[in-house]
Amino acid sequence: MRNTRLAPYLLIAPSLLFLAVLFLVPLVQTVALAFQADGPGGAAWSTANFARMAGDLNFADAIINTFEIVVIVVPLQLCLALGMAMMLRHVQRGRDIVLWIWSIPLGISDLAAGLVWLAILTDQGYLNTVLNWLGVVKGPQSWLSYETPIALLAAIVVAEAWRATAIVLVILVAGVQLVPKEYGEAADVFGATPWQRFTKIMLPLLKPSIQTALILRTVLAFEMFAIVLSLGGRNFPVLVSEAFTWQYANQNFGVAAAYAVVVMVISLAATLVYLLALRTPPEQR
Amino acid sequence: MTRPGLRGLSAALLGATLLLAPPRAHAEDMVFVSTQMRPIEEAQKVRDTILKDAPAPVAYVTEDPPALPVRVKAEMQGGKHTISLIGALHGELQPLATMGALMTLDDLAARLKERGIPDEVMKLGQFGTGHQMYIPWMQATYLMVANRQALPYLPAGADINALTYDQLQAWAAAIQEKTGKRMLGFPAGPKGLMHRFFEGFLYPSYTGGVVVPFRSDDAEKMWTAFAGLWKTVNPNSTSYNFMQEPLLAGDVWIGFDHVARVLDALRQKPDDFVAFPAPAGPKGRGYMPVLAGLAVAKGAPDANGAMALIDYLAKPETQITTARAVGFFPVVKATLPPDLDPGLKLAVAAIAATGGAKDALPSLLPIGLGQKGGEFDKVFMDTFQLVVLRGQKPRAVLDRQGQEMQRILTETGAPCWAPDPPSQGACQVK
Amino acid sequence: MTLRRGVFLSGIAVLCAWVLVPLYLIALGAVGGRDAVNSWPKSFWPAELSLSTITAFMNIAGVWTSTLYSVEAAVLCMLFSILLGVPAGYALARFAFRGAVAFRLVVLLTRAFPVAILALPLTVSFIRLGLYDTPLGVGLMHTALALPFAVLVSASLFQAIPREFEEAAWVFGCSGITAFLRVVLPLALPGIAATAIFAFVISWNEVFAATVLTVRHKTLTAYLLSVLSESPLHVQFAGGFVLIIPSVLFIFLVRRHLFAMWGIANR
Amino acid sequence: MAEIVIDAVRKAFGPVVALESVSLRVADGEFLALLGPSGCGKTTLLRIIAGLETQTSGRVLIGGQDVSALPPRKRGLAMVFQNYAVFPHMTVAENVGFGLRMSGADKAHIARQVAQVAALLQIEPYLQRYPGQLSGGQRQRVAVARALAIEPAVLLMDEPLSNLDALLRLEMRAELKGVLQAAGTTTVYVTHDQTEAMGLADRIAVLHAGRIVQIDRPTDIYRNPATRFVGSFVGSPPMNFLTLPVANGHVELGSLRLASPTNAATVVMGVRGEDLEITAPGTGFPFAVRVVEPMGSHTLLTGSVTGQMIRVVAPSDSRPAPGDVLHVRPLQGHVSWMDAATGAALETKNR
Repeated sequence: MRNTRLAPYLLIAPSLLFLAVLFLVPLVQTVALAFQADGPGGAAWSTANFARMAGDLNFADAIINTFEIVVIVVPLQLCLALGMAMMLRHVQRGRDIVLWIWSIPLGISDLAAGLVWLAILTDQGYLNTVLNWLGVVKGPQSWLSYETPIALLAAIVVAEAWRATAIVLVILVAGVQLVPKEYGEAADVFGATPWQRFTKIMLPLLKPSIQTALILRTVLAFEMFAIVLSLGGRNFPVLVSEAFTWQYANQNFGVAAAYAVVVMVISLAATLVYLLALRTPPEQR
Repeated sequence: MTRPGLRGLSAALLGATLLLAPPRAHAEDMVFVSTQMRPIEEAQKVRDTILKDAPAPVAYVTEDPPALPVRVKAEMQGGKHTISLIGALHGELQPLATMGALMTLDDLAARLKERGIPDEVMKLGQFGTGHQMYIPWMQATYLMVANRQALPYLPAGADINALTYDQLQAWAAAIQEKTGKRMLGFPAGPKGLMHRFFEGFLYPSYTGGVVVPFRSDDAEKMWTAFAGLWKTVNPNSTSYNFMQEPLLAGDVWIGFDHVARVLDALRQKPDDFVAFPAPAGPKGRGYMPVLAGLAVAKGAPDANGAMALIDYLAKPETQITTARAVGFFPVVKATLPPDLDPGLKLAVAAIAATGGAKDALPSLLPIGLGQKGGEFDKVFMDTFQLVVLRGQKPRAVLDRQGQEMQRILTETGAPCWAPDPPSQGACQVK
Repeated sequence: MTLRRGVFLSGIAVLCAWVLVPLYLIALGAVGGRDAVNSWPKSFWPAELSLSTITAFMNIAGVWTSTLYSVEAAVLCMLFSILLGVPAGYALARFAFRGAVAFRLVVLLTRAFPVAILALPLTVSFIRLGLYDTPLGVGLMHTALALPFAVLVSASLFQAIPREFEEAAWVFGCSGITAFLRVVLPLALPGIAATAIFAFVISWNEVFAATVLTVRHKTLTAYLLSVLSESPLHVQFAGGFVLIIPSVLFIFLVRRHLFAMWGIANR
Repeated sequence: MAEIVIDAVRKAFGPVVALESVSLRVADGEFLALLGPSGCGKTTLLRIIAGLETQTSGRVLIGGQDVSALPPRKRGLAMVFQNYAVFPHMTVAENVGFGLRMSGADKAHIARQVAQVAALLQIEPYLQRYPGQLSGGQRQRVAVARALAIEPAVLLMDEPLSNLDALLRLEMRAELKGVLQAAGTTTVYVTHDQTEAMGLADRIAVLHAGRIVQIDRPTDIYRNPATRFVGSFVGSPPMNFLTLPVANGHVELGSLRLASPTNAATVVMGVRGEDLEITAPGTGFPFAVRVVEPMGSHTLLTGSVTGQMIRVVAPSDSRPAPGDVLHVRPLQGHVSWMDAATGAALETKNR
């Protein structure tokens, strides 16, 4: 192995170059675009885009809505996925099938997921049919209008939970598989209850997986867009849908970039928080 | 265990090599980009019926209005032209003409003279340059459609073809009172055309203009009145993109939309619905005629083919076929045959009633805003959202949004368009 | 069967239903046509099994071509992610080199950003480079999304293959490259194939970047996003259903590797 | 067939020195065991010979040719790995023929060779199976067969038996010795198991902390350890060491008075447990028994002498009780002396 010194660099060079071109360059461009505005005599540095963004009537709503979704959906998905992962450990027959069914939503786009739940939640949808049959409502009822913000939020939360719990589940199940059964058995021998086994043994050992899942889910939740558009339309602006509207409908790339910067800063901050809060000390690894 | 993986990968690689050479079988077809008749079912009708007898094979491609100038510009800069023919609204073609992206069509216009396109309509296609930049293609407008079940609730003495906004409100209120449901609907969803209602109907009807009186006292009164009307509007309206769906589903009984977006309801159940002009306000019956034109891109790969297609599309037979298929009406002299399907007949009658109303006040689509068209529309939608949906005081909102509108007009330098009085330089909000 | 076991099993069943019932309902919406969509109250059984809406949907011009563009972009994304990601993963797994930690960090950092947002400024560069509105451009953008996974997952795949296999190959007459091709690659192939399929799914489902970066050559998701909102509900449901089918199949194909992949990607 | 010469090979991983200037000569056809505790550098040395690791300085010669700069595939050697490294995606036959295929041998030759080594190692029934279907012992045979199939001049083995259970290890050891003796291959065998090294090797090189501390025939290593470390590492039970004061060139232990080879203040006396015989009181030194372990062939006694712990191998019929005080004495000529400070063996007159 004469050329070991150079080999790894040659191997990572293509991907590094790629990420530089398609990640770092647009990242810098986004920031630059966000902080530039057409002034007299071409583009000049300014915070005008941010001022327009902050002054827009949907901005506050978009921030609040985005955070509401993240704050509700992410913990909900984590609990749901933890429960499912724990249940899976006790499934003997048909584990493969159950696992497959539970991970199906992993492959479903948020656009499709939005449409799925739209079919259920429209005025003449299946939910109202069931509620009507139960006598809860009389006739079609609207859940997704601006007059029913709570129901709309709930609908989006449910759709998000339906679609994206699978990814948390997969990460957690993978993490659970790395935890030797003996640890739980040892705790069992020493008299731990099932709940104690879960909180004292499983949860701490799953910390790295939980961290990954939280980071990924949170970043993706900030990216949420098509599901909100299909269910809420303009009734439920979120940060990325606003970025999309500014770019696509309003054709104002600067304000769109400003939104993008906001989303990125929030995502990065959330990631850092998770990294610090869920740190595993090196001596415990 | 490695076998299936191997086979899978080699299959994928094989597939990839096949796909990397995408089919270019239709590459030679002339490309016709249109911002009209975009919904997939309509576009399908364009391909299957209207273009069926075209002189040469055509690739009909739809485009969101904001994306059209981006794409044309990209092709101009890249020097790689794919688009030959462009079909778009008057206001969407104007920035392209300004950009220098359109061929002049003076000869073609002269040749098509005998088709009987009214002179004032033909002249719109010159954008005041003295050269024909596009050939008028087809026209449409917006109208109202009501379920016959709603008719008994019509206020006493109201003529459905000469409705006022006050009567509309009374009508919807009566329905709400009797049925407990809000059965009036507007297409205020993300892809709906609600902004056109404000720009072409509500503002002219109440203020006689669009931009100049944007923040006038008349406008303030108008918004207050509209907020009152909205109390009778189905709350799902902010999700409606097309009114034909909620009309057919019975979610709403009375709806306003572009003719092409309600036509399906009329066609499917012509006996259930009536169509009629939009209401009138104190300053008249504002309405927005929609004129679509056909233009040939400069550097078009097949300019002659494009012109031949314009010729074909401007034939009376084709224009009638177009009207039958998608509900856009002829610009050339053509008599619609008596065997039109009943739904289309309803629409034709309503459109005729709109244009022919004594108090008709035509209001053009915004002109000269280029890429800022989206932001211009946003001003109206934001005002709507703030005043009507969030219940803010109209005065403060109008003052703020008025500044925003002025900024857009100043940046683009767009002069006023009808019904606002013509202006020197950028249109000014009073 | 004890009561506990019964509760447990019904819990499993409820969660399975939670995933499957919505899928069934959109399938109903997709086959029912306009009348079924507007009917009230809804029937939970298809009145008549007609595939007319779906076939009509698939016959709409643009659907097939955009499906083709989707597949094209997804295959490109898959190829790029693998071709770029596998060597980098191999380097991370087998060499201790200065900058390895930094490289890993850069790769991880891309996960801390909503990468799709970066499509916004890319429109400008892509127009200049002639990549705007091409499946290649979309494929490249999607590679930026999938590459971090490809790098980290292949690194862990290679880590799981004992170094001795490679050393044995060297001793018995292989060069570095032949040892990789004959011994390491065949062993990592199932995992790499799963990673590739995952990259495919990422690209297939991505809407935001695909919409922003294309005009005419829209991928299926982007096409549906732009036309569906202007289409009647039954067509929307048919579109959603069509989008879902391949994803479900792909997840079935990779289900065995999904967990191994993610478990190791944790690190 | 080839001779291996290791010339002042040194290996450092950053600041950590794994091997300090090791020199070694393995004769053509010789079986050399590299013996030492884990972390002593024996595997590193083997990997340097194989070319899997690059030495920091020094040279490796195989058959007189300097191979220091050659990649493994050009060194003409074969290797058996600790975890066998039998390729899981190839059948046993493909594994065994792998080296020959790589060298471009023709099919008939490969088939002949595979059949031959398969017969030698009794793996013919499994030739078409995949390694996943084999037991550990069978995989080990495949690994050896793969190495022998290319008829290497040099065979390197890295703890090939350590993953087998005790019984299988004993069986494979005998078999390996037979096969390798017949092949006459120059073999370097790394192990931390001293019985394996003793049983298999012509010579043993004992490594400790990156140095070769002794290289000798097995019996010499056992009898005359060069350092206190060798004595304690080779042999079971390990050699007993008693640190004793020196007075007038002698040490006194109970009623024994032995000549010390040094005049330093203290000296270490090394004596193996089986070289201590139980005698009548007054003739040896007192040994306070603490633990008695009957082993069948003998009884192992653990106890103390002048407060230092030693082990005595007593005949199997000897059954003292814990707490008894016995008297023992070393057999004539079976005492080693080590320097108390360095642990190095001291020359004795009565050798």
